[in-house]
Amino acid sequence: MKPLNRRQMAWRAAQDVEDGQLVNLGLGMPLAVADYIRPGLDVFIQSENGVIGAGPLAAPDDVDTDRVDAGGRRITLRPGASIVDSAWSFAMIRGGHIDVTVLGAFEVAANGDLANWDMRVPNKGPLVGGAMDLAASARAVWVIMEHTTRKGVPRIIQRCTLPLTAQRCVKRVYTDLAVVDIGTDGTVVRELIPGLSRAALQERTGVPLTFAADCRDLVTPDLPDGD
Amino acid sequence: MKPLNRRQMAWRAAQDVEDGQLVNLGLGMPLAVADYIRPGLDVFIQSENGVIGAGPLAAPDDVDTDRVDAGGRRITLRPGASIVDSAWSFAMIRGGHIDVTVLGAFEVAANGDLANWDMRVPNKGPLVGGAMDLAASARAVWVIMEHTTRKGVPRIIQRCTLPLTAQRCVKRVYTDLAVVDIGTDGTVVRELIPGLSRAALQERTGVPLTFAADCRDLVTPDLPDGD
Amino acid sequence: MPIDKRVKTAADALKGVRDGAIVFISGFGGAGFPNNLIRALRELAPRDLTLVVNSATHRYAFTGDLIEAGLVRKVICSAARGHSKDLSAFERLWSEGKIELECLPQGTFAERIRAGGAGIPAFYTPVGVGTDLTRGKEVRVFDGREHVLETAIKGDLALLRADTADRYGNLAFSYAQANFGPAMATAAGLTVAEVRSIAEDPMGHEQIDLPGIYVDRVLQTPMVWP
Amino acid sequence: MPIDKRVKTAADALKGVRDGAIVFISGFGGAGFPNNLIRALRELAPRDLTLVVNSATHRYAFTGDLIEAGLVRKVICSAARGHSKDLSAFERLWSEGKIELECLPQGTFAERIRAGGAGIPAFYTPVGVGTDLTRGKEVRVFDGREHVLETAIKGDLALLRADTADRYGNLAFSYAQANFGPAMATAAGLTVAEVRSIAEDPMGHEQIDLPGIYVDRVLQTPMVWP
Repeated sequence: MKPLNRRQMAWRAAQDVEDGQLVNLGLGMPLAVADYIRPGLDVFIQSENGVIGAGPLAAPDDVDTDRVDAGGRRITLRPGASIVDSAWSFAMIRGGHIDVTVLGAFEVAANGDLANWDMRVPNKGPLVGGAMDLAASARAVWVIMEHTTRKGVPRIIQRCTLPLTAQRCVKRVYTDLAVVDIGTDGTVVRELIPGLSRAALQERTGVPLTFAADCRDLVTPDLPDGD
Repeated sequence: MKPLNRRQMAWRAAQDVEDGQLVNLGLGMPLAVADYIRPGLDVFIQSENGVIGAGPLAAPDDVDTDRVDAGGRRITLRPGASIVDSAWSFAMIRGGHIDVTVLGAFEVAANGDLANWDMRVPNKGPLVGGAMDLAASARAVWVIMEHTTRKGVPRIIQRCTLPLTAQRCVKRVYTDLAVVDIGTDGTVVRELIPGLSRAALQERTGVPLTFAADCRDLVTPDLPDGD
Repeated sequence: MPIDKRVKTAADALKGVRDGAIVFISGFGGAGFPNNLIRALRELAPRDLTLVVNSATHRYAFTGDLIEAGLVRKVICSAARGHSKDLSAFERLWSEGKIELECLPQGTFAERIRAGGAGIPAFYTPVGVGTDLTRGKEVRVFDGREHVLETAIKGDLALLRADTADRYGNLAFSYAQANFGPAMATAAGLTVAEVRSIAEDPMGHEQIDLPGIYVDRVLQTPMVWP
Repeated sequence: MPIDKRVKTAADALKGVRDGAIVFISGFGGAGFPNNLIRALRELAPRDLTLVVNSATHRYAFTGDLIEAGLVRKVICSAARGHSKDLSAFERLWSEGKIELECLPQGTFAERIRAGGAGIPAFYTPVGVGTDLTRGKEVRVFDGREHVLETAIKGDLALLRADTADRYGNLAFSYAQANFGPAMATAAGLTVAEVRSIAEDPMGHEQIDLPGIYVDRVLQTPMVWP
């Protein structure tokens, strides 16, 4: 058994992005989703700072500090891109115009609750950014996260222990071990990495799993790890 | 005694516009205020359709039907003019960014209540436009209207009989007979046309009048009447 | 597949519009009336429409034809007065009780539509307090002043006219042409724009007044007037 | 007198700013930080400020200097985390109880400011329901979904950076430079913008991103970085 690395998780999430969608990618791992969207698809990436149609990173010698995404990365714009201000950008987000947001997370609960903004580190200031807006408002909220903490504690659990980002919002979780749907049918495994038994996945998960009738192997290309 | 004509009333209101103000002018008589703003003043005229900096009417052979004001008049733009959409235009109005709005009216009450949108004509559809937004939100609401109806019924009265546009909003009324302030000090006459006695003005007014200590003659240039 | 929102005919532009639709129509003071699309809607003739339009009776828009044709169940607007002493089609149907009317202050009208597209279900406004147009609405005091609660308006279809579009649905407006269009586009399930010209290349971001993600179909067609 | 909002120095730009002011600071992700003005505010050193700023700790803004200098009583933001394991000035003062913090979801932050400038005293939003950031706020159900009531934020001073201005205070932004600036400008008693360039002639209406009626003073000055 070989868990996916972070880029492979992003790759897997990217395969589910559909043609013509407007997609928002959270900081960190989710940003790599943009690199693996299926060829031939025409997708716009929205960034909370108002960029609609973020393209690849700018060349290193491109020093325009105003052409950035919400993470402050110097980017290019794709053809047809536009830019709005923050009030408008979040009107777009809150108004349900984002088809998919892909977010990192600490914990996801069986009812779709998401905790991804506050690790309760003493004295460190809060950093919520647009996480709550996106989680509460996107038409689909997908999460990319390791299936367990480094210590092996499950992250898909009955009830979040960390402060919530939004209630009942997560539709799908892409982990290093599986693709899991969260819904009214329960927590349904759609894909599982080869070599890991269903029992072993269940052991690493804090809620009872169902396995889809067509549950498949979770297979990705070899990709270098990254954040 | 010679009551002011409509253009003279607009002229008189225009004299009170101050340098640098953002002014919204209601349809009809108030529009003429723009023609008489004191020379040397730099004023922006806002129109509800989003034009900030409406200039004089366009030349008759100028056929651009998109360069219009809220009344649909083909206009020019003054230097520095900008244009926003309706949601933004009324955010500007509602947000108190209009220094002065000059409106026509049917009735003004002693407490500043304004009735200027609904004459209760049977079966005619309503037409409120931006009147309520302007009356409720401009920093100063000035009214231009004849002091009485054609039948001689006072228009400045104790309580409006027609449907209200906004409560307690009118600061000043420019009539064909007088300039009257509406405030917590009561209804105070600032200017009165020569040849009309204070008693005669009071007779044409539905509320007790006070006369300002420095109450002056209301004198305007000769101007052709117009609407 | 490369995104391409251009359609060839007004009929294509309105494909899928159904009876009972809530229809936004942009335009104000002569600028931005989507008259080709309104005419096409008249020809398609869905019934029981709710029109959300600033003026139900503007002399330069074809809106009145929809009403006269009996397609409209309800109008939400800030103006519905005919221009002559004779009653307009709207006024006749309304006075006969055959059409429902919700008249709103123009800024409340605009803000309720903006709210519909912005995920705000309701907001408080000082406008209209104590008037006939807010009768029955919840009143609440903020900072010592009375405000009324107004709710979002969402719709099924928005019809706009703009100056320029590109294949991505990005729009640029000429002068005062935008008016209610951007807010309506954000609040509608399907947004269709008719435009003077469709740019061959994608528009630059600084030319774009309304992002194409809000626009589903664009039709190039000259302006028409009643 | 011809309107002319140009000022010569950052000190002139901030004239009249007082202790206790509620100060908006624009900028996001490196774009649009009014760093010259923030530095000048640090020099002017009014006390008991409330900062309304997306990030209290952004490494490319001078905001942290205001906090470190002890000028700030309260911060309203969506981010206040330092970048190293050591506590930032904000985090130190905050953990010592010397500075008050109101952390908001970024969209709620933006919308509350927009509401402040738009005459909307309060609105309902689904964002943050059931989270620590809306604790104690009124909850109300619309369309079967819980929403929280959020109130407008208004301020005394807004500091923006834009690309181009003219004498009327009209502003154009470069790429993502606008971010919170337009909303902040509408919600502040005094709005000051620093810009790369001031156009000699009035800007054309289609170039203008923020109407000058919202901008009181403009200062031409090159961008500076911490």
